[in-house]
Amino acid sequence: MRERRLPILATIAVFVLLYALGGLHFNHFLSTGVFGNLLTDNAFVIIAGLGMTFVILSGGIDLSVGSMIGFVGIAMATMVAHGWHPLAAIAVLLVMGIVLGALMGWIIDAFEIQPFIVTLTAMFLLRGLCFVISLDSVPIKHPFVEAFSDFHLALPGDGWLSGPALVMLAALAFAVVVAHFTRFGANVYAVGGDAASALLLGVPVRRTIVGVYALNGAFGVLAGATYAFYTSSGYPLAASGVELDAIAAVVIGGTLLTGGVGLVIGTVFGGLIQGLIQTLIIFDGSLDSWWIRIVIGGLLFVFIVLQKLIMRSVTALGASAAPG
Amino acid sequence: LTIGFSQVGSEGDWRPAFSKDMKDEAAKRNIDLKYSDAQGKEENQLKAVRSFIAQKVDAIIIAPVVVTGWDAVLKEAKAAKIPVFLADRDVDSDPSLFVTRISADFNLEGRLAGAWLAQASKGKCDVVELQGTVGSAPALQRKKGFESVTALFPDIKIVKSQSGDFTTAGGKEVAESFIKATNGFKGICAVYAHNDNMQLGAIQAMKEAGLKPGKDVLLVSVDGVPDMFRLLAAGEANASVELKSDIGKNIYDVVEAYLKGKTDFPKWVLIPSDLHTQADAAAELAKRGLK
Amino acid sequence: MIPVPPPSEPATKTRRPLPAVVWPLVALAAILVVDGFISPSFFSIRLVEGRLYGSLIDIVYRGTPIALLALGMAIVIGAKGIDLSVGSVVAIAGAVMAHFIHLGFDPAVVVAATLAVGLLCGLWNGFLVAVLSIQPIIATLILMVAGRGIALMINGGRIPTFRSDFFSALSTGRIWVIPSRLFLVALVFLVLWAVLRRTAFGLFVEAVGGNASAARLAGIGTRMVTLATYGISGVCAALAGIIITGDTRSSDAVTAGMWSELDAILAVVLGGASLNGGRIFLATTLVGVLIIQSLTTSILMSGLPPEFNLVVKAVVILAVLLVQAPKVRTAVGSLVAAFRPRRTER
Amino acid sequence: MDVPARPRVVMRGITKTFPGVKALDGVDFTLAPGEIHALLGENGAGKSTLVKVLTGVLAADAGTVELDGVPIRVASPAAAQDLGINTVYQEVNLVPTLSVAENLMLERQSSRFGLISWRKTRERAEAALARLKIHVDVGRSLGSCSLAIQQLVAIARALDRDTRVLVLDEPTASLDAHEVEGLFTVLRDIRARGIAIVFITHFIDQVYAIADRITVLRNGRFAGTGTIAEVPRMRLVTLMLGKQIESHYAERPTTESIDQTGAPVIAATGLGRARWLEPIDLSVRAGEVVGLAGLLGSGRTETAKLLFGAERADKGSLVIDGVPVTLRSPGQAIRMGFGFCPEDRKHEGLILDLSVRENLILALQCRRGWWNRVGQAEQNRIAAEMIAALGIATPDAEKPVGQLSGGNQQKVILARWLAAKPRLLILDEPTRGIDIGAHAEIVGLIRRLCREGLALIVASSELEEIVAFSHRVAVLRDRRKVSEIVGADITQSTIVEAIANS
Ligand SMILES: Nc1ncnc2c1ncn2[C@@H]1O[C@H](COP(=O)(O)OP(=O)(O)OP(=O)(O)O)[C@@H](O)[C@H]1O
Ligand SMILES: Nc1ncnc2c1ncn2[C@@H]1O[C@H](COP(=O)(O)OP(=O)(O)OP(=O)(O)O)[C@@H](O)[C@H]1O
Ligand SMILES: [Mg+2]
Ligand SMILES: [Mg+2]
Repeated sequence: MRERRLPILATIAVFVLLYALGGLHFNHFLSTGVFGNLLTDNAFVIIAGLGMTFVILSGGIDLSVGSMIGFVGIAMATMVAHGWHPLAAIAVLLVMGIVLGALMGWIIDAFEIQPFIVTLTAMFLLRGLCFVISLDSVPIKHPFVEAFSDFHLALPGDGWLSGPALVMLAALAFAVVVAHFTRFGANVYAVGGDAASALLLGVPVRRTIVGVYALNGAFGVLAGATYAFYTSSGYPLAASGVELDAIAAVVIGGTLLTGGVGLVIGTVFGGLIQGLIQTLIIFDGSLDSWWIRIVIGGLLFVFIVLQKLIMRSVTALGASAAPG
Repeated sequence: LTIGFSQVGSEGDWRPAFSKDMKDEAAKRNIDLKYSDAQGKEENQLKAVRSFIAQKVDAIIIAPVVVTGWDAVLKEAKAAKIPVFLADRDVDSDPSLFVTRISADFNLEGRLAGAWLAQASKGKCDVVELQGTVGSAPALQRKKGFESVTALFPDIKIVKSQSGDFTTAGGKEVAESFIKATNGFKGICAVYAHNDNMQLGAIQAMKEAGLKPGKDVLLVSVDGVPDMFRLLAAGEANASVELKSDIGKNIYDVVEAYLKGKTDFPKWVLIPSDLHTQADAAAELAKRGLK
Repeated sequence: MIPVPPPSEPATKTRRPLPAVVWPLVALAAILVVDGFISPSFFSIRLVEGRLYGSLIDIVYRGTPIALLALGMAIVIGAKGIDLSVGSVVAIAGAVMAHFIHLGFDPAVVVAATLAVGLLCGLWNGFLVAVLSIQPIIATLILMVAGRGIALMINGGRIPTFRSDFFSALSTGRIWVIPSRLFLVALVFLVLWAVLRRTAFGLFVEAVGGNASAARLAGIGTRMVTLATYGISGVCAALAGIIITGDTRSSDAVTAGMWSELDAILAVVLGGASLNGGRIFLATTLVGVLIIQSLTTSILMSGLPPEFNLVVKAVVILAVLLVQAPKVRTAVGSLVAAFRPRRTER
Repeated sequence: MDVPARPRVVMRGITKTFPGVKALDGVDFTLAPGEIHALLGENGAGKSTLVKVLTGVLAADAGTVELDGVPIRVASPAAAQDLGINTVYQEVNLVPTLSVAENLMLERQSSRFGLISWRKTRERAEAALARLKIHVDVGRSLGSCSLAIQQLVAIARALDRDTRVLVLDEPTASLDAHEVEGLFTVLRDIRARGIAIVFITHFIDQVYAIADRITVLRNGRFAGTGTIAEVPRMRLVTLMLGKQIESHYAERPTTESIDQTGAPVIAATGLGRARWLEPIDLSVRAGEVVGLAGLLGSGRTETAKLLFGAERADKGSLVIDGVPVTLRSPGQAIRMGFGFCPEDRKHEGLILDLSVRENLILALQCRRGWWNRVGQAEQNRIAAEMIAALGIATPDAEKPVGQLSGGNQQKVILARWLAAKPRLLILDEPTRGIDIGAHAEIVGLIRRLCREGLALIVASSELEEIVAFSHRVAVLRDRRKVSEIVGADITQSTIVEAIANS
């Protein structure tokens, strides 16, 4: 068990280190305001990342989540514009997301087509549907949405937890329970570890894969709804490339892309670290456009190497402390 | 004085020039400019604006990626008593949440291009359109503005329209396929491109297909980047609506005036757009010290 | 104890299935036939300005950058890697190329410098994967993010344009009536094929992709092999960068090769390879490229409003994937078989 | 034929064809409750395939299966488990990334309020292992356990559940005598409870130690069945192979082949690695076979890997042909003329998607380097030669090696090294899963190679075969060399004594 917690501990250590560094360097950085922003601004990526965690744990990958977020936003905005209640729209879209996810899972497993490609197709399809629905961005004007975006849970200091942040925390709790305390969760780990063996051990592999992508579809819709609430609008180009952010969040959180290894909580820190990197750059504010990109890449690199170093030294320490 | 500036990104020729002007002008005026490049993503802009608020800057300038989605953070800025100014693109929020917008009018650019074409073709023309990125505000507005004029002329028709993503390569590829589909631009009288970069690509495609750009086909586009002026001067393009990039001074003037206590701004400080043709291209090049 | 008849003839052989190459070709042919219906002049090829001209030529011509990327990608994927950075390497290569042209260097020097930078980028990826053992997607994501920044920096934030007869000839020129860039792809294909199949490299890559720890115990220097695959991919991406940049005679750091990594990966998969590594199919990868490019070209030709581009692309790709999947074919086959006897009974 | 009154399982006319091979051809099989039924046959005879049809892994092309008189159609392994058919498959089929407890309790975790209670689940896992007298940290990830432990976990899992039929496909392949005895005790116990057990093995002794009845397959066909008493050993072997074999085991190897003059091919002094192996002294001369004996986890695999450079030593020194050398990688070892057959063929040995031919020439190609490719004609020749020499059952050399039967896969790894013509060959459990015919051939092969001047280090759990070919035996315990037995002193009892005492 201990060996499995190591990557996540390393991730958290690097997060704290990076945060402390920012605090030393910039005024106003060590405030609950910045921390609250971090949770709010990255909530949708993290929610998408939670679904992605299941997919990656099962040995798959999902490239469609960015398009899914855009699609949910524009579809919801259009529905609300036609008089739907946002929650009703979400409910309908949730069903759609689950069905689409399940369909992808079924194609992946039944026809043995690689997840990368199936979800890439879904990525094109959903983004294309965004354009078909509307080329313009569509505002969502509804009392419920306004109430949601005005809702604040004050933190000590100048910060607060916003609606998106709370949705994210609730989604996290749900994901942790599903991944670590249900048979379905255990089966996801088994399938990702070795699908052929899992089948021989009696795991219903087809059902698990379909379930994973359906669940991911639900998280995708939730991320899309959070994003739509967060921006009070739908925009056909919204969240393009977010799938890579979500994948990066999962992997930085210590989950292996080969499947079977990782913890849900890691994804949250993976997402926060990416947000933190951006916040540091914005606080600095003196970089040229190109340096911004280079520094994001560079910090990503530094972080990953740091994480490896921490893991290596902890393993070595453990080795000398407790042989055998 | 500390000002946060959230820029869309650094795509094309026009925007980097705009960013550079903003920085140079800030340095001239001793403004501590916090510059953030959103790489074309709305979520990055929202992060930037929230961070500016947390940093307690004196004013925030936003060149928005999209028109929607700004209510929440603008309210936060207002609560923190930080004035917000818009540059370039618009937002559809409650106007009381920002001070003013300082920019040109995309729709007007489209109308200018349309008007020029109507006049140059005497109201009779089959047009091929190279659209900008699908769904982006300039693409939508330039299309709408252009069509609002051409709709007045029954014999002006857009016969083909595809997206070239605002890039030279995209413009070239789309133009090539149009040339093929129309058998060498037979019957086509004009190409309208939503920006100069795509038009540059289209011009290359025409040359490679043995056509004479600017002569066989009329070419009109938007932006007025240096390369387009050169082509105009060389007679290989016909018209371009200039979108000025050296507008830093206009923007900072407004911001500084506001911070000094002036409040009665119009909600839109319009920066005029001019259309340039082969006639004045050489003079314009000389004026800008370009060759 | 029951005596049992002695074993007779050895295990009988059954019929082997059709080679996998057939299916990508079938898909390609289907798309082309549809194109023929959409645009009757689709198959016409004639000479314009001394070079071959027509939609079919256009597909091959426009497909070259992706083809170059996909050839490199096929090798990386063969070793169970993936390279998301190729699009950014295209941008970097373009920037380096424009920069060196502006410095007034000889084309040969410019090409050498550009390819060297591409190689360097590839080796960097390889270093992260092979030496630091970072997972390929994340390792190459780093350069994907930072690469465009590097390119922008070299370009000074602008889109430098240049004039160069050599690069125009290479990218948009022709040799005899055939576009010269096709010769480049052919050359790259032959070189890679020779490297893979005339040396032990191909076997080593496939072994590493199939089972890295077994390959190591069999004595393969897995690190060197991994480094080499990414290096090759980097050089291929630099070549694609030369073609793309030479095409428009300008280096656009932000959009050059944008999302092309996905097209390249898609081409490799359409060519029949598995992202789980272990096999390299160079020739069918090119067929995959043609499928993607003919799709793009047909959408452009068809006059469909651009908002439908992606939906059409998605539907067609899904159809192609399903046609190619062996499982679908067996399922369809058994369905057909289930219906056939009834018909004969009647 | 005395089929008991009510058989538990009746399989009739089972036929299964793979592309290019007819693995099963109208096979009948009957299994009674309360019996241990040995299913025997050469490598590739179709044993595993028959079992997989029974347990729902493979769908048969033809034939029927009845369980307790009811015709069944088993659609999946999960369905088989629900019917009470539990299986230990030939290759360890557990999930290496999961912990031991998670593997044991997959799909049967204890839950409370609908959520899994990991504490209870772990306790049950520990209890299940305790019944087999295994004590491991059940929280440890399975992949970090030795192959033997993995096999024991798989067995514990199969025993844990209410079972009507228990299928064991070569469960003892990586176990030593001690573990085997433990397993047999458990098997006798559950046989007494009326459970039907299918037991596949290549160890004839074990068949006679525990089985009640025997069914033999040959070339995918039913070759005969009968009680133990009805089939004496010689008859069984003839039935399986269709011919007689002579045993090599009686005679001891001669020492003439050993090159006593020059420096040893390899000599390790104090070679060790922290947490891995205590410093060890070992040397081998050309023409000499050194056996590595010991119990599970005694460090045989570790020794082999260290000597091959697959793991780097951090203590001690290595002298090769009289020259001190630091081994950094297997590649370096191979260029010095070493070869190594790992015990875990699925994960460390074969590249399952590559063809038999490609797997065969891999090591040779590595010796030659990147540029000097083994030509196509030469590849085909080597493949044909090796397939013939080791009797690898495959329709042709282009078949992906993953589709061969277990024993034939093992032969492919051996053949890979023979093709590379090494000077020192390190074999870790070379006869694991190999049928008696081939077993004898491999023992014969080891002797022949040694006569031809090869130096060999062979780790094995089978004392009988160690005695049969070793000139010297290093006995290991707790990752430490505890004694070395030379020449005529090598007998099974001296080795057992060395393991037990010291
Ligand atoms: N998935 C598969 N695809 C193709 N052929 C297969 C497959 N599985 C088994 N075979 C072939 O079927 C035959 C029987 O194999 P099987 O595994 O049943 O043998 P076995 O009796 O268990 O041998 P061993 O003692 O070596 O384990 C072999 O010739 C093998 O090559
Ligand atoms: N019966 C057992 N109970 C607990 N741990 C064991 C047992 N047997 C082996 N192990 C552990 O398994 C690990 C790996 O053993 P390893 O395979 O390296 O040894 P080995 O000598 O090569 O054994 P073999 O080759 O017989 O499998 C060791 O950490 C060892 O302590
Ligand atoms: Mg078997
Ligand atoms: Mg061992």
